[in-house]
Order: sequence, then structure tokens, then C-alpha cells
Amino acid sequence: MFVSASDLHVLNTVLPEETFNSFKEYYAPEKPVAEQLAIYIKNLVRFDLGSSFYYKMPVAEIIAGRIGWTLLLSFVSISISALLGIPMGLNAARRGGRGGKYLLSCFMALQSLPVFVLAIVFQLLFCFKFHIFPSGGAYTLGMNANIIDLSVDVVKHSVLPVIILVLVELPPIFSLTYNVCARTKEEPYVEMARYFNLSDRLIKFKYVLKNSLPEILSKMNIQFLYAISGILFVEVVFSYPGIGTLLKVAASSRDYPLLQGILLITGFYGVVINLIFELIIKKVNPRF
Amino acid sequence: MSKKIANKAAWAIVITMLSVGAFYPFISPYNAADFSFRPLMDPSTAHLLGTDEMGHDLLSMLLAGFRITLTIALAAALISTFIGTVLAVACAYYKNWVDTVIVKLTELFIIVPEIVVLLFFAVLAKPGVYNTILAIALFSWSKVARIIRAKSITAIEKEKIQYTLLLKGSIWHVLIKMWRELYPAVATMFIFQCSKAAVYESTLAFFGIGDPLAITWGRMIRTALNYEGIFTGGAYLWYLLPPIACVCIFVVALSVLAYDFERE
Amino acid sequence: MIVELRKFKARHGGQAAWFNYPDLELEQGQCVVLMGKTGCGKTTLLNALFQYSFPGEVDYEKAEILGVDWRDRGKNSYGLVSYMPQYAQSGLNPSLTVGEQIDLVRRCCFHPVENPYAYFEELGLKKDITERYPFEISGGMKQRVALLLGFIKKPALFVLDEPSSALDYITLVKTVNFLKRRKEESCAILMVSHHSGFAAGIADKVKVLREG
Amino acid sequence: MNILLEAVGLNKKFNGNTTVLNNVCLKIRRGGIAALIGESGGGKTTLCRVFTGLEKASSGKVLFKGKELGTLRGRSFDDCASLQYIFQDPYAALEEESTVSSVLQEPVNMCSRRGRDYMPPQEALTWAGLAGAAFLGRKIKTLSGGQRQRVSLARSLITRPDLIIADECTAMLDAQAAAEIGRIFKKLNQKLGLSFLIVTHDAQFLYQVVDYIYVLHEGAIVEAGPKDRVLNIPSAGYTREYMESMWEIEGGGLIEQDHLCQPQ
Repeated sequence: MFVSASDLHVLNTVLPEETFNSFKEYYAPEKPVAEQLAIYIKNLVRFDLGSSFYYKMPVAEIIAGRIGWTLLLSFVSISISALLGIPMGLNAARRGGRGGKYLLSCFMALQSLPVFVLAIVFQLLFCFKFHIFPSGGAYTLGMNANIIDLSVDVVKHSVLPVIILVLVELPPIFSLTYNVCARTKEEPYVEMARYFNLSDRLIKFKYVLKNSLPEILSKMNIQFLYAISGILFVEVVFSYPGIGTLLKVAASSRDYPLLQGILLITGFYGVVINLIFELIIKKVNPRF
Repeated sequence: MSKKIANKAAWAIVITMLSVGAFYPFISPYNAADFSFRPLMDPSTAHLLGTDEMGHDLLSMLLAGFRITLTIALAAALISTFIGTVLAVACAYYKNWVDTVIVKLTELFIIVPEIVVLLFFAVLAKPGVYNTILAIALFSWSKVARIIRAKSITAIEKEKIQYTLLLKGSIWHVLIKMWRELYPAVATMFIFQCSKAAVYESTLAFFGIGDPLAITWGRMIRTALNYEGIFTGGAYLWYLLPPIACVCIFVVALSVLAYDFERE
Repeated sequence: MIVELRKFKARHGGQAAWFNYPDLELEQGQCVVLMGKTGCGKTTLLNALFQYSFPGEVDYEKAEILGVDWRDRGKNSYGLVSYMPQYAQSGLNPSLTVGEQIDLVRRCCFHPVENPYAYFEELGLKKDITERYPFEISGGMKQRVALLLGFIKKPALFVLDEPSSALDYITLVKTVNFLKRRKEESCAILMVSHHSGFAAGIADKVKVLREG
Repeated sequence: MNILLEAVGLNKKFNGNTTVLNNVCLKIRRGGIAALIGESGGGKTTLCRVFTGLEKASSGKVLFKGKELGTLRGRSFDDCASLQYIFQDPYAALEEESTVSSVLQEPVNMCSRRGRDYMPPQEALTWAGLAGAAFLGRKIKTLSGGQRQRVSLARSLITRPDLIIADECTAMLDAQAAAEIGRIFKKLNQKLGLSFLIVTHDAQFLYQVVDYIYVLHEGAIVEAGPKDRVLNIPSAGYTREYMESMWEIEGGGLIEQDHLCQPQ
């Protein structure tokens, strides 16, 4: 990820003269590619991601100030979705029947909608029409209150974004669990377990769940990585001060270094999530 | 029974939308580029959805959006499904390092969200419909590759396909032989990619990166949201909701179709 | 009487043809083997009688298993009946060791066998496989472990569907001897096989099914 | 002595530690019918797959007509065509929906593209005991297991092979169909000089079809010799146990069914 001369040529047409010059100096596109890369990596090691030309500030500093809000939204929504989705999927699959299938098709439809559209509709309904929740931001600006009031305020601001995120993150987790468990349930060894006269409880936990969990976890990790893009959009709609709003500013102002920094930080987030899941899977089933 | 009705309805919706996209000049009341009307009119018999702040007729813009949005969706889906399928079959056929490289590449797209990469490159590229199609197609094949690869790897282990390998069949022979096995998954992925491309198009426009001249649903949503008074009056009802509804109906209809294919 | 069938008919869901079966009586400590060509409905009969949820219809004048009418068999119908379908080789839980599975099955029995490990020797299994997962042992061993699990509850009736397919002769002989000994312990056996030599080894009665 | 296929010190390990093949050496004479017997999971299928190139041995080599065979990718088309393989499961080896003629067309196309002489499908079907032009038009799904297996055999004959490897090709058939396959093998061996390597559990095959027997136990060849010697005076302990068990099970049956497998 560095800038080539041709990229710069494109930027020349969209950037103001002075920014362009400082930018050119920083990235030095006239030097050979290998040297540019070396400079870039050297800067990266020092957490120097360059400097944004929209904010006129170091990119690393801007991102550091915003990432907390994004992490808050992502961990809260992901935990709620997983804690609801896995038991729901397991039970729906075990019962079989139509209920699970209908729920699945509703979820399928919900899942395919663009996240920001869903967010706009919710904002319209709950903020502008019924005035239940604040329409944007992470906290009331200029509020001078004690820690308790402040936390209540933060929670109030994040309820709607979290609900929307759960709505888009839950369906894939539910349908994943449902599908994997429904398939495991059809496995010959589950049927054999009945012929051995095992109890329903044992079959549910020791046979269906135990054999489904590794697959569920190894696929859920992908769902979590997909979820990050949802978080970015919800933030934009609710002007939540996280990475997503930053991305919007960077994209619409063609703030190249900032975009690059966001790309890096989301990639880093993905790597961390992957690592966490690998550890969990190892713990659940040593065979994988 | 109800499933069949849902399926038929979904087909009807998709076909209607495609024909609107193809024939919109005949049904559109005005030229979509015409901004000579009085701005911000409420809906009336002359302007069923009113006009925007520039003086465009909103219904004409919505209808024009069918063509470009659907073209982008279909073209991008076609290209990305093709790329994904060929790479997936290559994984199963060549195994070893080819497989490793392609898998690493798809993993990269999972770790860095497609949409962020897409935004990154869309910012660099010259805005335009072709570039939008290319950007979406080139950066959204990873899911196709991942899913079709899993199918291909089980399919290539089937004895009827192993026979072709034993005769030293080329990758194309194997692809043709496997097509019967892969077809449902490929069809599902194509429909899925269509809906994803429509979503990505509107997302790009929402971030202000699409073609500034092309009229798409995504761009309508963006201009509507940029308009300060959108939520104060009733303007959102005829300005913001129609393009949102179009995107949603299109995407949901496709997901019903994809769901049906998947289970066969 | 362990099993009594009179004028029993069955068909798979979606298929038009009914299979008509000859009358069948199976007493304690007896072994009946059903033989016949492929497609004569051997497996369908066992499925109809013993499968957990049979996707088809049945019709009969009398069908009693352990003195209970077929339609009245409740949830606990596997308390004293063991059924081993054709796929018994893949009938072991892949994420539990053989030993863990033996313990699980023992926990759910009314009167489990005191020492299931005594069966190990009879079946030619080594003790150390209790520590292993099913994917670590061969197909023939899995089949024998499944057989062993079925006998832990001391069933009054043991039903086997083609136990001989894909087994080599050495395993086959061990299986025959094992089943013979269980028969002597007054367990009734109902079996489907196309392997005449195998059937001849244990059967008291052989019923040949004809098509239709 | 005319050796067609030779294995020299083949070893195969799965996942680094499970030994499947342990220093396997065997030779198949031109014009012979060799049988490979042993317990299930003893490495018979793996050995066949190494011969056909579908799997790679960890060490050791395979010589075919005196020259070394690599993996599938390293082989010439001629080698692939003259070493044919018949799969165990006739229901998985052929595409249900296609017709007999299209199944047989595949090797014809491959041969004509690479300029190899091939046998017309009609003739191959006649050899496999499925005469009649009407048969070519039938769908695979309307055929019985025995008929499918004979179609597979006809498909292998089209490339005019020198050696056919058959992996338990009668395990899923009833006794009559299996006997029919045995008769056809014998006839092909006598009239066309074709060699066979047959993996089997079937005592009839051992007594009436084959002329040489290899016994594989825990991945190693424990005994090899002409049929009469191995069956009557087995030397290795494992073979003795195997033969005794076979007699115990098949004892009476073998004599009764004798007539089924008389070579014509």
C-alpha cells in the first residue's frame, strides 16, 4: 500500500495545490518503488500512517481517537448476537418443523438489505417520528454531568445502533447454527444414538451441539468479519463518532492517507478477530 | 404452498423490474435529466412523486434508476461469479500452490472488508458506470470463490469426475463435467451477487463515490439525505422512501429466489 | 413371542408399490434371516418396523414387537430393542472416544451389561481402542464397536441390516460367533442379509422374500 | 517374463504418522489376472489409487511397461489410457442423467483428440455383454447395478487398455451380477489378452477368475503366489486365518454356486 506516480496523477486533479505538494513530498513517488515501500514500512513500524489532508492531522492520531467507539459498538452487538443466535439456531434445528424455516426466510430477507438503508428507516421511525431515541452522536455534546449520567447518556445513544447491528448480525449466526445443526441432526450417528436408547438431552448436547460447534465457530468468524462493514454504515447514519464516519469523510473528500489508514486498521481488526477465534476453536475441539 | 407463491411473486418482481429497466423511456413521464420544473413540489397529478430541490421530476429519476442500477448489478454479478467460479475450480483442479494462493487471496478479502477495499479503489479510479461495475466485480468475487471452491472440492472427489482426471482431462473438461454438480450453487451465487452489487452500488453512491452524472437509486438516496429539510416536512415520503423501497424490493426478491435455488 | 407379523404391508413415501411380506414369528433366543434379491423390500421391512421416523406407510392385521402393537410403540421403544442399520460403520459419534461412548450408552440403560469390556475379546477388539476416536480406527472395528454398543442394554431383540457387506472374512467369522453366543443368552435376532454363508452360520429360520 | 506393472518399495503415510502402505512390492504379468485380498482398511484401495495416479506415494516407484509412472499430471495420455480403473460404486461412477452413448463418448473424444486408436462404443458394449443399438440410448438411471458396472467396463475398454484395475467392483452387486462380471473378465483376458488387477472379497473370484493372489495385511504384502498354492497351502499366518474364515463362511455355498462362474 503505497502511492505510485500514476495514482498521484489522478489525485492531482482532485486535491488543492498545497496539499498535493506536501503529499508528494511525503510519499516521494519519483523514487523507485522498492525504496518507497521501504519508507512506507519504516513509517508503519513507528505507527506513522502519514497525515490526513482533510483534518491536517496525523492519521494515527485521528484513528486512535475514534476507534474506541467502533470497538464498543462491535463487541456489544456481536456478543448479543452470538448469545441469542446460537441457542435459537440449535433449538430451531432440533425442533425441526416450520417455525425455524419461516424464521430463517424472514432473516434471509432482512440480511440481504443494505445496512445503511435499514439504519435510515429505523432512524426515521424511532428518532424523527416517535422521538424515542436521540438521532445521532455517541453522547450529548456539551453535557457536564457526573459519571453515572454520562454512562446513561452513552447507553441511550447506542441503543438504536446496537439494535440495528444485532438485527443484521443475528440472522447469519442464526441461520449458520440452524443449518449446521440441522445437517448434524441428519447424520447417521445421531439416528444410531436413538437406537442405543440415549436420552434426548444427551443427544442434543453431546451429539448435535458437540459435533456442530467447531464448524459453527470456524464459520462464525467470517460472519464477524463481515459485520465490521455493517458497523461502519450504521455509524455514518447515526453520525456516531467512530471509524465509519471517518471513512465517509475520507471517501467523499478523497483523503487518501486517511483511507489507507482505515484500510490498515480494519485489516488489523480482522487479524485479531481471526486469532481470537482460532484460540476458541482449539479449546472447543483439539482435533481442528 | 405459500413458498410457491413467494417464489412466483419474486420472479414476477424481478422480471417486472428488468422490463422497466429496459423500456423506461416509454413509460417515464419526463426526461430524467430535465430540471426545468419548479423545485421541491409536493406530489401532484403532473408529478406523481413531486420534484427535488434542483427541479428534477422524481418519478422519472426513479424509473431511470432502474436501468443503470440493474445494469450495474447484472454486469458486476456476471463478471464476479465468472471469476469466482473459475478460480474455485482451479483450486480443486490444480490443488497445491494454486489452491493455497487463491485461498490466501480470498482470506485477505475477508479480513479487510470488501466494501472498504472497494471504496479505496473507487476513490482512486475515475468515477463512471464502467469503473463502478469493474470495481464491484473485481472486489466481490471472494465469497463466490470460497463457496464454489468447497463444492468443487467435494465434486472433484466424486468418482464420475475422477474418471475425467484419469483420462487427463483439462480444467475445462472437468468444469463441464462438474457443471451439473455446481450449477445450483453457481446460480445461487449469481443471484446473491446481483443483490450484493445493487447494495454496493447504492453504498458507493451513499459515500459519494459513484458516477456523479449517472442516475441511480443510490445517488437518489444520497441527494435526499444531503437535503437539509428531508425529515422536517413530508419530503422523505416521496423523495427518500421510493428509491429505498426499490433497492429493498429488488434485494429481497432476489434473496427469495436464491434461497429457493439453494435448497434444491 | 418377540416379533409377530401377519399380513404386513409397507411402502416408502412417494412410491406406488406396496411390499407384501410373509407372516413372521420370532421367539426368544431365535434367529430369523430374511434373504432375497436387491429391491425385494428387505430393508424397507426393517425400516418400517424399527426406524425412528419411517417416511412411508404400513398396513397390517397384526404387528407386535415384544407384545406391543406397532402403532403403540412409544418414545422408549428402543429400551429393549437394538437396531443396527446398514450404515452402522458411520454410526459412532466422531467427537467422543470409543470409551466415552460406551459410558454414555451404559448411563442410559435400565440394566446395562456389567462389564462391556468382556465383549472386546469375543469381537477381537483390543482394549486400547477405548482411548481412540472413531476416525482413528478401521471400518471393520467401527462396525464391531457399534455392535457392542447395541448389546450393552441387554436387548431382547437385536435387528441387523446387512451386517456382512464390506466386511472381510476374518471379521465376519468373529461377528457370527459373537451373535451366536448372544443368541444362546436368549436374545432374539432379526437379520437381513444377501450373504448365504453368513446367514447359514446363525439362522434358525430363513425367509426368502420375493418381489412384490 | 513380461512384466506390465511393477511396484517397487511403495510407502504411503497419511498425516505423517499413520502408515497405510509399508514397502509394497508386486509385479503383474502381461496377460494375467491378479487378485489383491486383505481386510477392509488394509490399504488395498490406497494401493490402487497410487497405481492410477490419483494419490501420490510417500516413497517408492511404480513402473508401467518398464518405465516409471509419476503422478497423474506427470503421465502421458497413452499411459493413462492403457491403465484403466473401474470404481467400486457403479451408482457413483456414472452420471445418472446422461445416456449410455454420452458416457461412452467421453473416452472416444479424448482418444480422437490425442490421436489414439479407440474401440467403437458398439463393440465395447458387445464385449461387456450389453449388445443392441437400443442400449446406447438408455439413461444411466434406468440401469441396474450390474448393467452400470458393465457400462463402466465398456467405457474402460474404449481406450484399448493393457491393464484394468478393478477395486471391489462387485461388492455392491448381487451374486448373479457379480458372476457375470467375472465371466466377462475371464473372456476379455482370454480373447483380448487384457490383464487385470482385481481387489475382491468374493471367494468365487478367487477360485474361478484369478490366477495369482497377493495378500495385503496392515499395508504390507504378506503373501504372494499362484492361486492354487495360496488358496490351498497358505504360508503366512494371516493368510491361513483368512482362508479358514473364508471356508467357514463360504464352505457349502462355494460348491453350489460353481456353475455360475464357469468360463465360457
